[in-house]
Formats: sequence, C-alpha cells, structure tokens
Amino acid sequence: MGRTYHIIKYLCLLVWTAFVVFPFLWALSTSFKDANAVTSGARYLPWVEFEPSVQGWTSLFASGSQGINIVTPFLNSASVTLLASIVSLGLGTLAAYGLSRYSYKVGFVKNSDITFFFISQRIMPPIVLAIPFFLMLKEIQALDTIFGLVIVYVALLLPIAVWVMTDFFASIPKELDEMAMIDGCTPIGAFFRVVLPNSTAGLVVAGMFCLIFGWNDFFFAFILTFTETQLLPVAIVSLNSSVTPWWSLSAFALISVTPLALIAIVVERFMSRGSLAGAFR
Amino acid sequence: MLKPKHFFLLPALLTLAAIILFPLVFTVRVSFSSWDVYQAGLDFIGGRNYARLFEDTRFWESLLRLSGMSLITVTLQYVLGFALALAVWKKMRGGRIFRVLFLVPMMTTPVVMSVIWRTVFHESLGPANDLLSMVGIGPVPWLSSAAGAFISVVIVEVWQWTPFMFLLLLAGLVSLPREPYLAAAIDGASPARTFWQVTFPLMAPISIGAIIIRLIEASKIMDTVYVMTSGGPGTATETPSYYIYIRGLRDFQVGYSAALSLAYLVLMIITLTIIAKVLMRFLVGKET
Amino acid sequence: MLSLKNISTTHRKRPLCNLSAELESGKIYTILGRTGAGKTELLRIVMGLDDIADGHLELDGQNLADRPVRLRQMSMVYQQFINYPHLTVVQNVAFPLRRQGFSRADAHDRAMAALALVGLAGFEHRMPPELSGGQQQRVAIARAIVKKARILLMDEPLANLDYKLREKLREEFPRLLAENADGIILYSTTEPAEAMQLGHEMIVMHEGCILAMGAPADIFENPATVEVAKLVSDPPVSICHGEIANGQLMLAGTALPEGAGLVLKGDGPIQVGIRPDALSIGGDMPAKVVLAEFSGSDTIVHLSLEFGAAVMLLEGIHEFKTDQSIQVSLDTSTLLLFSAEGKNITERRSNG
Amino acid sequence: MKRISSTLTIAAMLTSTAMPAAVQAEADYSKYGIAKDIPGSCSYAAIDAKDYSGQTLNVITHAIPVIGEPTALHAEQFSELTGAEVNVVHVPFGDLFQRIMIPFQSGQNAYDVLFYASLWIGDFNRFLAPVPEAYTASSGMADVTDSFKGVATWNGQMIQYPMDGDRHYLKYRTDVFDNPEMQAKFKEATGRDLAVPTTWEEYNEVASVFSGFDWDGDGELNYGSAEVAKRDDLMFSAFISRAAPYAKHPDVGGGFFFDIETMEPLINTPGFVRGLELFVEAQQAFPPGGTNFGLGDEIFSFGGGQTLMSYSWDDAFIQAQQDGSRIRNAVGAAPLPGAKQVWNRETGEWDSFDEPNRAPYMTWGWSSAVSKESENQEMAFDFLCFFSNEANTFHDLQIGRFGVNPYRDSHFDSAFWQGLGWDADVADSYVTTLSEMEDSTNRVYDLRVPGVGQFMSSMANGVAEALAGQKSPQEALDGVADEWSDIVERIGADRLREAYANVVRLEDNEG
Repeated sequence: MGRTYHIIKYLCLLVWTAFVVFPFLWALSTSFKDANAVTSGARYLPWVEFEPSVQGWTSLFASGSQGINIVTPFLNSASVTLLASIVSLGLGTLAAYGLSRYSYKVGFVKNSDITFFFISQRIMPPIVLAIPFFLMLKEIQALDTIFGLVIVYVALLLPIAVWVMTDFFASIPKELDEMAMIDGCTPIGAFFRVVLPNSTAGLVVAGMFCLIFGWNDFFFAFILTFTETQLLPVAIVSLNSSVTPWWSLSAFALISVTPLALIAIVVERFMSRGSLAGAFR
Repeated sequence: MLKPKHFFLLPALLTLAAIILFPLVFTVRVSFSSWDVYQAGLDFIGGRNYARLFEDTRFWESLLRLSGMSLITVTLQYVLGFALALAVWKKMRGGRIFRVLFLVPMMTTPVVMSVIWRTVFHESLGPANDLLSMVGIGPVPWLSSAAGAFISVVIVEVWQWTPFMFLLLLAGLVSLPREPYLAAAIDGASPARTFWQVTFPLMAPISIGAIIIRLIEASKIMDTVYVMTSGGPGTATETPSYYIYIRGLRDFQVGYSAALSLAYLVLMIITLTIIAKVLMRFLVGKET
Repeated sequence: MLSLKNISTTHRKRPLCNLSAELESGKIYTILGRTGAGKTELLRIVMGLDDIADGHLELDGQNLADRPVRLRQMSMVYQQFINYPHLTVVQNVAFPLRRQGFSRADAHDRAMAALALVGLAGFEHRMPPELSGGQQQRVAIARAIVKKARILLMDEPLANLDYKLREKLREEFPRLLAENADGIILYSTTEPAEAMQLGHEMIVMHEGCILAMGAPADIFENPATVEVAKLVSDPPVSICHGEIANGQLMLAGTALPEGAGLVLKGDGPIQVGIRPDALSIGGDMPAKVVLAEFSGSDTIVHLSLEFGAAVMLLEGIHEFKTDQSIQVSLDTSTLLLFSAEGKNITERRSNG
Repeated sequence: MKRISSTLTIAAMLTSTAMPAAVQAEADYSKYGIAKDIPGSCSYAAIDAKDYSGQTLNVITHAIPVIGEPTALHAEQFSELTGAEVNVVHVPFGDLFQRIMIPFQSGQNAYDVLFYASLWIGDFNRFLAPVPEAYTASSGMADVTDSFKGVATWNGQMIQYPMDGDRHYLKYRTDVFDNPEMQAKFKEATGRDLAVPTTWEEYNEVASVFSGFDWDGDGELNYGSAEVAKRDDLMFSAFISRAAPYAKHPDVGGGFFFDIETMEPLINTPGFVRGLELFVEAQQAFPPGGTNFGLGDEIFSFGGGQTLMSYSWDDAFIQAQQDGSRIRNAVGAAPLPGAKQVWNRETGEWDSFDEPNRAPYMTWGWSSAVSKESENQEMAFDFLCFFSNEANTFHDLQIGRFGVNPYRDSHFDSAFWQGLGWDADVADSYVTTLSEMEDSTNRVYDLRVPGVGQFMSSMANGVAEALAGQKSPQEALDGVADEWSDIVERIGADRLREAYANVVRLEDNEG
C-alpha cells in the first residue's frame, strides 16, 4: 500500500506542478514567437514548431518607439512597494502589538472593533476610492509621484501588516514582555528590546505579504499616475492594445514576475523551519 | 504624556484614518449627488441613487454571482491547498522544489497573469483546446460560453490563490504539536481517522483565518474578470466590483457608483461577519 | 513590609476577593492553592501586571498603585520557562542588571556568578531554546535572584518540570533563595509538601480568597476549615459525613471506637476528615478498591467504605485489583472533626 | 508605457549644435525612417527650426502598438528636433476615457496632448482647445477629407486634430470567392451563385456555408466570419454596422439613435431588432471563441487567414496585407452589406429596396486634441501637426500595427498602395471602397453626445445578453431603450439634444 500510495501522491503533485508552471512555460514560448507563429494555432517548441525570434525580449530594453523601456517602471515599482511596505510594516507592527497587549475602549469600540476597522479596509473594492483618492492627491499635489502612491499603498498594506502581526504577537507569550518590564524596561523598551528581536518570522511574513500585494496592485497605480511615475503592471497593460505584441508582453510578464517569485524561496525556507508558525492564527 | 498603549496604536490608526477618512466621507457625500460625465460636482439629489440601486437587477445578480463564484473558488482553494500541504508536509524527496513551485503563483501579478491565461484559453490559438483535442476533447468554448467563462475565471483564481491557502495551512501543519499524533498512533488510528480527529480540529483556527481572508480578497475579484472576460459573455462573469467599475469609470456615473460601492461595502461587512461567526461555531464550536 | 489591604480585582477569569495580608521582609511565603485559586493573579497584582479594582497595596508604607512595573524592585519566575530567546544565557541573566545601570562588565560578572550558583557554569553562551526545561528554568531563576530584588515572586516554578528535576531543584531552593534573604519571597505552588517544606509562612488560597495564613505546620495540624484540610494534604483528606450521637462518633450508623481522645460534644451531623495515612491494610473494616495508583514510592488507594469514599496512602508499592474487597483499619487519633458548615471543631483531650 | 529617458541628453546634444546642424541636415531626415521630408508648415525642416528646450509635453495615448507606437515614435523625433521633453503614457482602450476624464473634471492639468476615440467629443469638447487658424489653414489640413474634418468639428469649430481615418467596411478572401470549386460548393448548398454579400442576410448565409471545414488546405479548420463580439471591447460598433442599413432610412432624417425632436430612443425599433437578430444568427459561423473576440482577436483571425470574412476597421485588412502575411493579396474590400428591407420610422412600416440600402458607418476612430488647460498649447499643436505631417503619415500608413488609416484625399491613391506590394485589384478595391464611403449621403455616425460611454455600454450589454441567449433580441433592446430613457433623463434631454444636433447635421448632410 505504501508504494502505490507514494506513486499516486507523486503523480498528483506532478499534475499540480504542471498546472502551476504551465502559464509560465507558455509565456516563455510565446515570448520567442512572432506574429505568424502566434496566429497559426498553438505552437510550443521553438525551432521544432516555429522559428524563434528574440524581438519580444530585445524590445524591452531597446530605446526608441518600439522599446518599451522596462527599467524605469521597474525602479518605480520597486521604490513604491518597498517604501510603502516599510511604512506599513512599521506602523502596522506597532499597532498590532498594542492591540495584542492592551485593551482599548472608546465608547463601545473595543480592540476587536479596531482590528476589524483595519481589516475592513481590504473589503473595499479599489474602484470605490479611485476618484476620492485622485482628488485628495491632487489637493496635496502628490498625483503622479512616488510619494502619492506610497500614501495610497500604505492604506492598502497597513491592514495586511496589522492582520499578520496581530496573529503573530498573539503567539508570543505576553509573559515575555512582562518579564522585560519586570527586568526594568519601559513598555516601549520591552517592545523594542525583547519583543521585536523575537518577531523576525512574523515580520518576514507580513513584509512578504506587503510586497506581494503592493507589487501586484494595478488599479491605483493606474488611476493616480500620468506620465512620470509608471509602475510595472501599468506598463505591462499598456501593451494590451487591440493588436497586442504578445511576444513583448510575455517577456515583460516573465520579467516582472521574477523578483517576487524569488521570494517564494525565502518563504519556503522560513516555513520549513516551522518559524512561520505563529504568524498565522 | 503619551501613554504606551497609545504610542503603539495611534500612529497606525491615525495614519489610516487620515488616508481613508476623506475618501470615505467623500464617497458617502458623492452617493447623494448626480455626479456624472457631464455634471462634475456635489449637487444634492437625495436618495435617488439608492432608489435606483434597489431596482438595478444587474447589480443584485452580480452579487448573487459573486457569492457563487467566491464560494466555489475559496472552497476549491481550501481543499486543494490543504491536500497539497498535507502531501508535502512530511519530509520527502523533492519536497522543497514542490513547495517553492506551489508558492510561486501567488507572487505573480494577477492582471499580468490573466493576460497570459487569456492566451492560454484562446479557443483556436491557445494551448488549452489544443492539448484537449489531443485526447479527443473539445473544442471547449472557454470564454465564449457562460459556463466556460465562469469556469475559466474560477480556474485562474484557483491557480493564483491556492498557494495562499497552501502557505497558511502548511505553516500551520509544520507547527502542530507532536503529542496528539503519538497518542493517535498508539491508539492505532487509521490515517483518515487521524486526519479527521487530530489534524483537522487542530487546524481549525488557522483554517478559519485563511478562509475569511481569502473570502475578503475573492470578493474583490476584478483583475481576472477585467482582462479575461470583461464580465461576459452577456453578464455571465460580471461581479459587483467589475460592475461598479463599469458604472463608475467606464460610464462615469460617479454618484451612482458611489451608492453602489457603499451598498456593496455594507453588505460585504455584514456577510463576512456572519460567515466568520458561523465558521467559528462550525469548526471550533465556540463563540468568537 | 508588603501589605495588602482589602484588595479585590475584577479580573475576568479569577476575581480576587477582599485580600488582606501583611508580609515581612526576610521571609518566604508560600501560596498554596489549586489551579485557578487565584495564586497567579495575586502575584500579578503585586507585580503590577494587573490592576487592582479596590483596596491598597503598600510596600514599606508607600502606595504601589501608581508605580510602574519596572520601578517596583521586584523579580519574578514564571511557571513557563520565560527567557529571552534572542539572548544568550549570560546575556539573559545580565539583562536586568544592565537595565539597572550596571556596566557591561559588572553585569557580566554578576551574571556569571549567578549562573554558577544555579549550576549553569559553562552554559553561558548557549541560547535558551538549546537548553533542557530544567536548565531553562534555572536561567530564569538566576535572572530573578541576580537583581537582589526587594520582592521575589515565584509562580509555580517547578510545575512544568518532570518529577526528578522538580525534586532536585526543590532541594536547592533554600540555598538559592538565601540569595534574596533580605527580601520578601512569595512562592506559589499546588503541592502541599512543597509549600510546607519551603515556606516560613503559608497562605492557603481558594476561589480567589485567602482561607488561611500562618505557619505551615499549624495549618496542617489544625486546618481551619474543611477546604483548608483538603488543600494542605496530598493526597487530600477524605471527608465523610457522620454524626455525634450520645457522645459517640457515628459513621454510617456504626460507632467508631473511642480513641486518641477526641472531645465529642453536642449531638448532630458532623463532617469527619480522614487523613490518608490514617487508613491501613488489615483490620475489620470492609472496603472495596475503586482505584489504586502509584505516586513515587507510595501507593494511593481510593476506597469505597461503608460510610463513604476515602483515600488510603500506603508506603511502598502494593498491587490491587479494581473492585477487590479488602479489610482496612482506621487510626482515629488523627481524625479531624468539622461542623456541618465546615468549621474545624476538633478538640483533643490534652492528656490524650 | 514609454518614457523617453535619454531624450534630454540627445536633445541637448542636438540643440547645442542646433543651428548649423539644422541647415546641414535639411536634405536628410531619412534616419527617421521617412522616404523624404515633404515641405509644409509642420515638416521636419519646419519643426527642426523650432526650439522648445526646457519645456515638457505630456501626452496620453493608446496602448502600444495601435496609435501608441506612432505616438511614441513621433514624440521621440519631436523631442530630438525641438529639444522638448516629451512624456508619453500608454493606456488600454477600455480605460483611456476615464484616464482623461478624471483629470479634466478635477481641473488637474495632467496632459497637454490627448489621443482618444473621436466619439468622445461630446464629453470632452468643454475641455479642449480649438485648433488655431494657423493649423486649420495648413496644407496638410486642406487635404483632409470633409467627413473627417466634420468629425473633428463641434458647433462649427474644429477642436480635434485629425490624424487618422476610420470606417467599417467588409473584408473577404478573394482566393475563396474566386475559387470555382468553392463557388460550386456554395451553389450546391444554397442554389445561388457565390458573390460578395450585399446584404447581411447574404453575409450570414455565405459565412455559414464556409464555416467548419478546412477550405484553405492548411490543416486547420476555417470559419465564416470574425466579428468583434466581446462586450466592452468595441462590440457596440460592430452592432451599429450590422443594424445601420435596416434602421437608417435614406429618406428619413432627424436622428438614427434618437428622434432629435423628442429624444426618444429608437434603439428598440424593428430595424435595430432585425440587425440584432442577424448578429445572433451569425454566431454559428464564428470561429471557436468568436463570441468573445475583441478587436485584436478579429484582426488576428481574419488577418491570420482563419476566417472568410470580417468587417470593422482597416486593421484586419492591413494585417492581411502585411509583408510576409500568408494571405497577402488574397483579400478584397467592399462596402458593408446593406438591407433590402428598411424600417421607416415615420410611416412605421418596412420599405423594400431593389438595390440594397447601404448605410456606411463612419465609425469613430482615433483623433487627437490639445487640452484647454495646457500651458504649452503652441508646442502641443506643433506636435500634433508634426505627427500628422505628410511625410509621417505616409510612413505610418504603411505599418499595419500603427493603426493609422487613410484620412486625406491623397491617401485614396491606388498607386501608393501598389507601391507597398499590393496587387492592383486589391489596392483598387481598397481605395474605391474607402473613397465611396466619403461620397455616401446615407452615412451613420456615432452617438457623439455627453455620456456616450453610458449609452454604448448599456447597448453593448443588451446586445451581449441577446448574443449569449439570455434574452431575445427584442427583449434585450427594449431593456436598452429603457436604460437609455433613464440616461436621457439623468443627463438632461435638452443638453443631449444640443449635442446630438451636431451628429444629425452630419448625417443629414447639412454639416
């Protein structure tokens, strides 16, 4: 039974793996095609089934009108995502710690309500806020700037940081910070000297989620920028014309997906050690 | 002096409030105006937008559709994510590679991957039908039939977000205490029994968290629909957020879409709260 | 001197009711009570970790209410082994000293001395999670005593250790606690033997209230109430219902033989406390074995007697079968008598 | 997205040696890919003489490549020639409207130059700067056909800068229509001779006969018709093309979508319903997935040789005629099919026509404009003028993916297209079809009024419901009419009538 079970298990895993990697392989194949290869039905293997062309890749770095110049949006995306993630993580971690250790009460509003207020920001579909955000950023002259996007992204990412870190801190015994206070720390000192140094796993997960959701957001980046501060997803979608250059688009997609895919390796490492344990509950 | 408990909470709370307060209040105000493509301003038309909303069957149908869609996708994601997590939980050959690969889809940009998926599902030029025809199936009307489009969206959502469930559930499994398993092994419980009596109950809290978060995110489903089907064919894949987008930004009926948004928001908050409570009672058997 | 005056809390799980006590420097106070009796809660309010709803807490005449935790000159050892996972053993022990303003070198030296005292010399560069449970708790103890705190609080420090380690550490405690001899030590435990062995004074708690306070031997010999009697003995004193009729102690309608010179006054229902070692094998009382368990080198036998259930403690290992019928005898000299309401009314004739 | 990051340095290099270089380089602008500079007010030489260094021009345009790529190309050239910094942002069609409208409404001066769909003039006109005299009088403008000048005009004033010409027409595979074997096959199936369809009934019939078998022998199945049928992806235009001949009576003026007098929607009148019925019926001849085809799919389907016929903008035809295309010179162009039964809304009866009634749909196309708020209007118009100068236009016309199509009289020249390697009969059919539309007196224009997006998305939704079988054509269009009435009420009948009058004037040949 053990053997058949193993074979079946591996087969299932391989099927899922195939499902997971298929779109990437398809995009890889497409990125080496030209118009004829795209329009003549499904073709998979370069050289065998179609004559490969590198125009999809060269167009990303070429200058001139066909060059899509991937570099600037890439850097923009990286700055906005990193800055917003850092701010969200910082504020969110403090708030989550407060929510997990103290009880707040203003009128009928209690801790759970405050936590819900944070989380509920995620319930709102982005379209709801597009125009108000536009007007707000216009008022502070932050449209089409990295600063403006960071402001908006903080609103998007803060709930995630609060959610993950609240769960994480719940898994750190409160006796630990009490101990620190008994040993002479102020409450704030206890947090920075003792709790924070023991929160790496939670910070990694929360940070990772912030990066993922920040990097992948499309809508706000789309509405709130004009020409100066293009982000990656917007840049990619700008290739989605009626006559789409599928080859460039596929190559672009693969490049934009790579940095975060590398995060998967880091996450796996943490997970295997069991150190993400407390981060979700 | 600032009390420590306020030092922790207030910066985030105030920041979020500062960012969100204006848009929220503004949205409420706009929902009582006739702001549209021609008339950009805050006149007051009372509850007309809300009255219109109650008769807007397209909106209510989209809500119904969304409940079906998110129920199906989240259930599939949960079951598949759990199954995958169980499969690679214990030490095994190639386990690392599997785990890394299984995580990758959630790291990718939905709007970009949806574009790729659209080419995959292209009915005459895409590989989906091509591969199926090799085993004698097809052609499947992926994006041109109501059922096909619905299934395509579900497939992409499952592809994209099963890793999220997988990650949370695997992290939970890895951290499970060992004692209950020893006890079950001593009792000679079968694997299935061990799962239902030990693993599943122990995983209940994390499961609820994961399901709720996924439900929240799944309700906003937008990028996939936007790219793959534009809500079609007909209105077969139109979700509330896409519908609000159509009304608000395509049609530029800003006032009406604000009313739609707020109605949607209230409904979602109520629904999700109820679901959270029910799950809590069902899986953990205790009150929230 | 630490004084508690009519302290109560509204803590969700274990409210404390109207606690009053005066604790003197240089003494070890053990707090005995079952899990959930309010021992931890008492320590936490002394420490300032939980708020007092009503009453006063004073140290040397000064109100502690507004003094933050870190300024209370106290230290604490938890039931769980709480150490700072990101610091090495010696850094852990030096941590409070550094906060007190000791120089790095000074703190290090003192920490090393404390580690030597708890028998962890040579472990100073390990990380806490790499140590065994007993060792981790020793680190926590070293950190608690190194401060020479005014008040040292120990919350069931041995509860999470296995039997062997518990015994060993308990034996060392008097020596370790001598480090804090000038301070007040509050030590909570669920084990009567531990409480009696360590404490200069013992405080018995139950359901958030202090039931008794005083010298351990006194409380053991002469428990004020049924509850105290049950708490201070392990296995607990068995309580059976009987009556006094015509100057005789009746249990299930049978008069017990007169012994040990108990004063039996007044007729009426009565509760009889039977210490576990008062019963022994052989005799004329029929009994049925309900359950027999081993505890260390002793055997605890739960019996069903004509007049009720009782526990018998036997030295050494004895095998019993469930439902086995045996004959036991009762040594009446250590019987405790309680009124129907539970007050101790035991009186022994002085010549007895 | 495209940012010309290196332009500043290049521009600086150029301008530092500007004057001598300009003179010296006069003869040779070939490095910009044009055959030769054509003299005019916005020629390479003329623009080269201007100096806009230190100024910035923000441009919003369509995604790459359609219009987006020529915008980027000419922006870069303009930047090199004048020293200006030109930022270009590319936006997919579906979101172009709101990306322009949000800044307009909020008074944010986001873009100087806008490339967008000409039918939005009804919404945008309030925010656009009129084209100055100097440009309307230029030689390039003089050559623009009347109908495209009309499209650019609002209340008698030109506020859009014509840079593209668009219309729907029929494309078909001549290799199939001329193939005796196929002709026989058709005869056998229908009893009629195979001919280029002149009515939509015929179109559907031909399409269904040639659907589902491999008529070009390449091993892949072929199909009858590729149409833009995906909701929210320009499908509304396909429907208008199909419904127009049934609903646009040559003798009835006063509005196609609305009765201009009452502003009552006409969208559920029998002419439109008939058009929708035929659209629904046509689905059986679509390729797999055809009901979800966007414009791109349609272009690749017909242009790639998968389908026999298609109608919509020029792109599919140009795609088919691209160098290296498998079906180059195997395609022909013809006017959109017509109708022999036309609904007369004045009499409330169907009128019969011996010669099919044609109602060419002068579909919206790409247009450009300068924002009223722009602080660099002169430079902005110079850019648009340069974009559409004769040399650039001839260059852009040749590249299919650019999406720039004939809009000047000089473009309707068969020789020019033959010069690109087109067979004479292909070029002739193309030029004739296009220029004849200019001469028609029964043309249909888009609903160029405020809120056109709402009207069209409502219509597209109704049509999509009918195509998907969720509703019957009549039910679906009744629903659309109800929604239209609501929209009219919300936006205001008078305001709409005033705008719609601009359209009706064009349709009734009064403009």
